[in-house]
Amino acid sequence: MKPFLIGLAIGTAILLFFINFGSSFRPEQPISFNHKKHHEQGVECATCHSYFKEQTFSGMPKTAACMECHKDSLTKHPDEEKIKQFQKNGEEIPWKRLYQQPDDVFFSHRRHVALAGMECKSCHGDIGQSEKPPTKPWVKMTMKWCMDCHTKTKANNDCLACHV
Amino acid sequence: MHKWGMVIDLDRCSGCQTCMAACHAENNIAIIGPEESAMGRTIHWIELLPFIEGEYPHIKARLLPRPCMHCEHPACIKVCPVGATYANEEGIVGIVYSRCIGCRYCTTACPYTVRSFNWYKPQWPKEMQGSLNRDVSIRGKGVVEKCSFCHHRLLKAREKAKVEKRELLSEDYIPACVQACPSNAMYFGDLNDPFSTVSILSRERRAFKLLEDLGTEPKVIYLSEGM
Amino acid sequence: MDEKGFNLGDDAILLQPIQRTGKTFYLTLFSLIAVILWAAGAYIYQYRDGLGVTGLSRPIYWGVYITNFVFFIGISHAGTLISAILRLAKAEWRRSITRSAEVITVLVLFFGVGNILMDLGRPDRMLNILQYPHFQSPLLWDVLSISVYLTASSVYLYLPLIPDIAILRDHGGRYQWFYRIFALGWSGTERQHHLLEKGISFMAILVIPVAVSVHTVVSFVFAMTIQPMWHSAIFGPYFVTGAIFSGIAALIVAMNLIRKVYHLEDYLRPVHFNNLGILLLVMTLLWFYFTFTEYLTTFYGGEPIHMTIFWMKFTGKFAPFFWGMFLFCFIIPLPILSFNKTRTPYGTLIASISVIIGMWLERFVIVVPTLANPRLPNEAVLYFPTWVEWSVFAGCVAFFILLYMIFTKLFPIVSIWEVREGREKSMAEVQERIKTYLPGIGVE
Amino acid sequence: MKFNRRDFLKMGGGAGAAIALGGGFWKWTQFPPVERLNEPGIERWIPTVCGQCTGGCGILVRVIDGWAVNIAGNPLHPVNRGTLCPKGIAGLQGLYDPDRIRTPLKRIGNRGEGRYQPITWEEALHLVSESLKDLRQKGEPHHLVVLGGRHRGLMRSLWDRFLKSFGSPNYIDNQFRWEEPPVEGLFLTQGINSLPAYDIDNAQYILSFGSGILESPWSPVQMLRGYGHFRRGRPGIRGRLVQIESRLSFTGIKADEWVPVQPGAEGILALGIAHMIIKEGLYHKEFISGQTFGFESWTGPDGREHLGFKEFVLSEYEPTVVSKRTGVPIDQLIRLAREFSSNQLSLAIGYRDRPFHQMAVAALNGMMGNIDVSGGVLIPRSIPYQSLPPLKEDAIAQRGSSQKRIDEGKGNSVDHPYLFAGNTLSGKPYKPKVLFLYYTNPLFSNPDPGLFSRALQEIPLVVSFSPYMDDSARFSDLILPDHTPLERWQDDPVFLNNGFPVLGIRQPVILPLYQTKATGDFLLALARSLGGQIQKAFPWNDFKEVMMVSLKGVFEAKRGDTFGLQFDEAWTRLLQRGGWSVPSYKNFEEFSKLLLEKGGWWDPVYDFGERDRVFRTPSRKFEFYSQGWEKARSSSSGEEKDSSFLPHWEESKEAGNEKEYPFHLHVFRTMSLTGGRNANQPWLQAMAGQHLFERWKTWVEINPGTAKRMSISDGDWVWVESKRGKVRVKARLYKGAMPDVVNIPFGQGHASGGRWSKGIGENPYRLIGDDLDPITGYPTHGTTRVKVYKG
Repeated sequence: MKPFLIGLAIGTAILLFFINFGSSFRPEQPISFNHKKHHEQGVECATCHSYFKEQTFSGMPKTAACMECHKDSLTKHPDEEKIKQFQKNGEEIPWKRLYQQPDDVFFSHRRHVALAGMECKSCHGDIGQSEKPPTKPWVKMTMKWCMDCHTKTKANNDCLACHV
Repeated sequence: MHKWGMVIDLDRCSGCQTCMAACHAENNIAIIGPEESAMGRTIHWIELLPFIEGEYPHIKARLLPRPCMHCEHPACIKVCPVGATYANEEGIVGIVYSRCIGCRYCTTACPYTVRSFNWYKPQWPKEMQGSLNRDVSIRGKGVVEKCSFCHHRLLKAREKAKVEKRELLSEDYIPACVQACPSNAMYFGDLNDPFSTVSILSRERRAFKLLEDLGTEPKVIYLSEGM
Repeated sequence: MDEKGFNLGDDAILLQPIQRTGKTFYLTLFSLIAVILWAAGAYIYQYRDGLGVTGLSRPIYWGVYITNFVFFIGISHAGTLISAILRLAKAEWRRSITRSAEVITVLVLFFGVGNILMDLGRPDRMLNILQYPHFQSPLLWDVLSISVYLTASSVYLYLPLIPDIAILRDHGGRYQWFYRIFALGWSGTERQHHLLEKGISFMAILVIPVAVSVHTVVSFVFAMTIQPMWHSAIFGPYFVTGAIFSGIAALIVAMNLIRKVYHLEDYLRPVHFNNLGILLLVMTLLWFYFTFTEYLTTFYGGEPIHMTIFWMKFTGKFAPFFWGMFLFCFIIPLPILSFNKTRTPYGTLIASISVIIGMWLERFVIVVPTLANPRLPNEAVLYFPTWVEWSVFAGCVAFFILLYMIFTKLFPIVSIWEVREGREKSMAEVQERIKTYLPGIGVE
Repeated sequence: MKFNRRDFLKMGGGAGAAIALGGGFWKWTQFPPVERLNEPGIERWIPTVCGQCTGGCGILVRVIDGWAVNIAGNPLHPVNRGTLCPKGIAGLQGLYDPDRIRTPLKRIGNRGEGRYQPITWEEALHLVSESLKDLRQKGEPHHLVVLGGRHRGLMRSLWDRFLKSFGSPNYIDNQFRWEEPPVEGLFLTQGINSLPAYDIDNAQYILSFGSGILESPWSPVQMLRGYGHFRRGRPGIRGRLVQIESRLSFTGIKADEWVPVQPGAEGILALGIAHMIIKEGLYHKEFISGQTFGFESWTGPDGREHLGFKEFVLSEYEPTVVSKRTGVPIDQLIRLAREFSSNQLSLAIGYRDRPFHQMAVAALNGMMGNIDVSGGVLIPRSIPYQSLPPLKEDAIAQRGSSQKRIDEGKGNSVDHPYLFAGNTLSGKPYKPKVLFLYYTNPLFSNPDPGLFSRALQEIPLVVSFSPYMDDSARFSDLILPDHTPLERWQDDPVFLNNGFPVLGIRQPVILPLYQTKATGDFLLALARSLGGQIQKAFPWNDFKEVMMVSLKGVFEAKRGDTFGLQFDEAWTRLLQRGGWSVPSYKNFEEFSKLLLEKGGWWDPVYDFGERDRVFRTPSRKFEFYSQGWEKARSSSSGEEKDSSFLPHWEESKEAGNEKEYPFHLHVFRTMSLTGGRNANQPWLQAMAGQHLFERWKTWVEINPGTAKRMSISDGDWVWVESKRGKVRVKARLYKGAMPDVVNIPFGQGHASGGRWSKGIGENPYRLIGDDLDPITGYPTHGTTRVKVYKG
C-alpha cells in the first residue's frame, strides 16, 4: 500500500508540474525569422507589422510582403526557399501567435502605440535585437500586469476599457 | 465627465424592432432556436415590450423599446457577489463576462428584467462565424449579459477623436440601435451637458422614466405619445 | 468516575450499530450510492452542457436549486439550535436526542451550500467569490454566515462527542487509530469534564445567534431585492421560524428512523416525541401567524404588482403549490399535534413528513412565483423542473441519508456519556435545582 | 527503505493512477477554450443596396477579411439616410444562411421530394439551352413562361428583351401582395400602372384603410422615416393617424385612433365617408371642377346621361347602410369625415383591396384635391435610363410573340398569375413547356399555393433561380442559384415619398460564397448559347455591362446628382430650379465612380403640375368615373351600368357559411416576416410577434372573450380550419382581435428550406384562395371563414 501511496504523491507532483508549465507550450515558428538582421538592414517594424499604428492589431507579414525583398535570393538560408514554397502554393505563412488575449479582452495597438506613445519594447522586449523568433511572450500578460502599468501611467483602469 | 443617456420618443417610435435586430448584429447575441425560444430563453439586449390594456374595442396599447436602463442606482450591482457587474465613472453599467460566476442574482434583482443568461454555449454554424462583430466579445456559456450602450463604440470613438486631436463629439458615439432607428425615435448623448439633445429632451414635459417610483433613476428616458 | 475497564451495562445497545452491521445496511447503502451516482451523472451532464438542461428560463432564473438551498439550510436549524436551546434550558429529556439533531445540522449544511454551487452557471469560477468578494451582495453575507455556522456547529457537534470517542477508543474494535486521534487524549478527569462543560455551554450560547443570523441572511437574499413579495421586512423572522419548523420535523423523522432501525425504544421514548411534538405544534402556529401576516399585509396594501403574484398563488398557476403548502404545513400537522392521543412517535412522524414536504413547497412558492411575474411585460413561461433537477435533488437527499448512516456506524447516535451522566448525576442535580426555584422549599 | 520490483510496480501504478485520474479531471474541469471567432482585421465599408425587400435602402456593409460583418444604413442614400429596418440588418443572415444552395442542382427524385444532384454551370446551361432550342425547333417558343416576382430595374428589361428575341409573350408578373399600395385604384383614377408616392412626411392627417404603413409598406424605412417626421418632425405640428382595420396592428397601436371594421369592408367605409363629405359640402370644389372628371352627372358625346360620383354616393352609401356593414358607429363615421376634410393636408391610404374599393379610397384623396400636391399623392418620374438598342426578331420569334398570352393578359400591363396556373392545368390556350421562376415563390407566397403546385406538375421543365431552397425551388427540375443581393451587381430604381426618383446601385461586397451565378449573367450566357438573332440581341459580357450602358442615359439626362448630404440636396434643388445642373461629376467615368462610392444617383426635384404625367387617363383628369376602364371593358363586353365604372362596393362571396365557419380569417404581416423570404433569418424569427412575445412559430390571435366562450386558453394549440384546409397553430388571446375575427400572421410554414425555416410554423395562405376578383384575377381579402377548435 505504501509504495502505491508514494507513487500517487509523485504522480500528483508531476501532474501539477506539467499543468503549471506544460500549459504554456512553446510553438516553433514556421520561419526562423531573424529580427536583428532585418533591423540592421534598415527594415522598419511597420514594414512587416503594418498596422500597429492604425489598428487594434499589429499584423503579421504576408508572404507577399516577404517576397518584395526576397524575390531574388538574397541569402542561402533554407527558410528563404520555404517562403518561396508558400508563395508558390499561394499560401500565407502560418505564423504562430504568441500574444493572445483572453476572449473578452480587447487590446488596441493603436491606443497603446499611437496614442499613448508606448514603445514596442514595453511588451515585446528587445525583439528587434533577437536573432531567433521568440517562443514565448516576453511578458506574462496578466490582468495585474496590465493594470499596474495603467495605474502607474494614470491610464484608464475601468473594466470596460478592456473587457467588452 | 460624461453621463451617457438615451431618450426614446415614443411618438416617433413605430414599433418596427429595428433596434432589436441592430443590437443582435452588433453585439454577437446568440441565435436562440425555436425549441429554446419556446422555453423563454431568448436573449434581447433591447426588446420591444407591449403594454396592452383595456378591453375590446377600447384598448390602450403602447409599444416600448426597453434597453438596459443603466440606472443611477442599479439593483443589479448591489447583489453581485463577485463584482462582475459594476457602474463605471460615466454611468454605464457593465459586465465583466470573465468574472461572472453565473449565479443569476442580478437577473432576479433587476426590476426591468433586462438581463439575459447564456443557458448553453452560444453557437453559430461555421458558415456564419466570420460574420460576427470583431469588436465585441463572444460570451461563453453560463454568464449573464445585457445591453452595454455599445460601449465598444465609445472606445473606438474616443480613439478616433484622439487620433484626430479633437474633443469627443456627441455624434461620434451612438449605440447601434440609435443609429439604425428609422423613425429617428432614439437619441443618445451626454446627460451632463445641459445643452445636448438628450438633456433638452429629458426635461420635456412628455418625459418619463420606466418604473420611476423604484428610485433606480434610469438613464433611459422616454417621451410619451401625443402632444 | 473511572472510564478504564468500564462496563457499559445497559447502554451497550448504543454501541451495537458500530459493532455490528447487517445486510439491510448494505442494501440501503448500495441503493443510496446508486441514487447518488445517478445524480452525479445528471450533474456532470449539467456541468458540461450548461444550465440549459434545467427547466429554468427568462425570467424564472431561479428554481429548484435555490429552493433546495433555502430548504436544506432550513433543515439545518434542527439540530444545533434545538439542542442548544434545550441544553441552555437544562431540559433533561434532551440527553438522548441532542446528538442526532446536531448531526443533521452539520451534514445538511453541505447540501445547502452544494445546491447554490450547483446553481452556478460557471462553477469553475466559484472561487471568484473568495478572490473578488463584493461585500454589498447578500449572497456574500450568506457565504460568511454559513461558513461561521458550519464551523460553530461542527465544533458544537464535536465537543460532546469527545467522551464518546474515548469510550470507543477504549472499548476496542475497529479504527482504533482513528478514535485515538479524535479523542484528543480524553481521560475523563474532573478538569477535562469541567472544560468540556464550559466549552459546550459557551458554544451553545454562541450557536444560537449564529443560527438565527444564518437564516435571516438567507432570507435577505430575497428581501434585499426590490422584487414584489420578496422585498419584505418580515422575511428574516419568517425564514427563521420556517427553518426551525422544518428542522424539528426533520429531527422527528430522523429519531423515528433511528429508534426503529437500532431498536432504541428505550432511549427515544414517546415522551421525547411528545415534547418535540408540542414544540412542533408551537412552530406550526407560529408559521401560520407569519404566513398570515405576510399575505394579509400584501392583500391590504393591494399594490397591483404584488397582487398579481398574490392571486397567482391563491388562484392562479401556482395555486396547487400554494394550497399544497398550506395543507402540508398546517392542515395536516395541526390536528395530529394538537391531541395527546395522536402525539405519539408514529403520529408525530406523519406530521413531520407532512411539514417537510410543506416547507419545501413553501420555499418553492416563495422563490418561483415572484420571478414568474416581473414588473414589465414578459413572456409567459412555465417553469417545471427537469429530470436533472429532480435527480440532483434526490441525490442530495440520498447523500445526506448516506452520510447520516455512516455517522451512526462510526459514532454512537445517542450520546452515551450524557445519558449516563443524566442517570448518575442529574437526578440529584435536578432535585437540587428545582428546589432553587420552587417557593416554600427551603434552600440552605 | 528497500524497494523490490513489486513495490516499484505499485509505485508506478500509483503515479499512473494519479496522473490519469488527476490529469483527466483537470482536463475535464477546463471549460473548452472559446475559439476566438472574432479576430480583428482591416475593415472597409462598401455601399450597396439592400435586397431584403423592395424598399431599396442604401446600406454600407462592413467587410473584414472577406467577411461581411455588419450592415449599417448609408447616410447618403436618400431613401433611408443611414437608418435601417430589421430585415435590412438581417441581410447578413440571408447571405450567410448555412443552407443556401451552393451549386446548380438537377432533380433526381420525384417533384417535391427534394432530392437533387449537384451539376456544373456548363451542364446547367446546356440543359436549359437544349430544351429552349427544342422549343424553337418545334416552333413553339411561346411555351416558355417566365414567372417573375418582386424585382425591378434592368433585370426586368433584360427578361422582356430575352423573351421578345426568343419569341414568347409570357412574362407573368406575380408580385401581387395585399400590403402593397393600391395600384389598381391609381390606375382607375389616374391611369397610371405603377406605384404612387404618398407624401406622408408632409401630411397632416392620415386615414389608413387597412394599410400596414408601419409594418409592411413597400419601402419600410422610408415610410417609417416619414412617420417620424409626420409625428414630430415639424415644430408645432403633429400629424394625426387613424387606422381602420379589422385587427389592432402595430399601425393601429401607434395610431391615434383605431377603428375596428369588418374584414374587407374598408371600401364601403371609404364610400360612407365620401358620402358624408359630399353631404356636408366639405370637398375641394376648385380641384373638383378643374381637374376631375365624373364627379357630377354628365352627358356623354353620344347624348347619353351618365351618373356622377356625387349622386351615386349620395344615393347608395347612407351612413346607416355603411355603419351596418362595417360595424362602425354612425357618429364615428361622421366624425372621421369631418376630420378628414378639415385637417388639410389629409391623405387616405388603402391597400390592394378589390380595385373599385381601392378606387373608393383614392376618390377620397381626389375629393380633397390631394393629388400632385405636397403632402398628397405624388407620381414620381422614372429614371432616365438609356434604352437598350433595338433588336431584330427572327421569324420564329415573331410568330411566337404574336401568340396569345397564357394568362390572357394584354401586353405588359395586366398579369393574371392565377389564370396562368388555371390555364396551365386546363391546357387552354396551351400548356407551357418550360417555366422560369425568377424571384417568386408561388408555392408559398400566393394564396392557394396548392393550385400552383398542381400547375407546376404539368410543366415538363421548371427552372428556379432561387438562391435558397424555397417551396417552389423544391418543385423545380433545375435550380440555378442566383447570387444573393450582397454578391451581385444590380440597379435599383426607386422613388421617395416626396416623389424624387432615386437610383441605387447594388454592387458585390464580397466574393460569391458558393458556386452561384447572377441570373442576369446566366441569361446573357443562355442567349449566347442559343445563337442567331438571340445572341445578337445580347452583345454584352455580363450584367454589369448592361447596367453601365443604361446608366449612360442617367448621366446624359443632365439632371440630379449622385448622393450627397442633405445640404447638397438643397443646393442641387436650388440650382435646378434656376435651370442649372451642376452635378459633382464631369464625365461618365467620374459619374460611374461616384455612383459606386456614394451608392447611387437621385434627382431631388419634383415637378408639380405636369398634368400629362400625373393624369394619364383619357380625360387627362382625375377620374371619378374610370373612362380608361370603360374603354378596356367595352371592347370585350356590351353595355354596362355607370356604377360599374364609379367607385362602388362589391360584396364578396364568402368562402364557408357562417354556421359552420363562425370566424373571419384575417391574414396579417409583421415587420420582420413581411414577405415569404425572411424566415431563414433567426434574428427576424426571434421577434416575429413581439406584441405577444411569439417567436419561431405561427399563432392565431383570438379575442379573449371569444376564447373564453370556446374554453380555449392562452397558449393552447388549436386547429384553424377553412373549406380548403386546416393548420395547427398556437392560440393567443389578443385584446386587439375582433370578437368574430381570428388573425394569423403570414411568413412561416415553409415546406422546405434550411434549418431555420423548414417545418417552422404554418402558412395561412393554404386556407384561402376562393373568390377570385374578376379584374385582378387574384383572391380577395378577408372573405375566408374559418372555424377554430382545440387539438
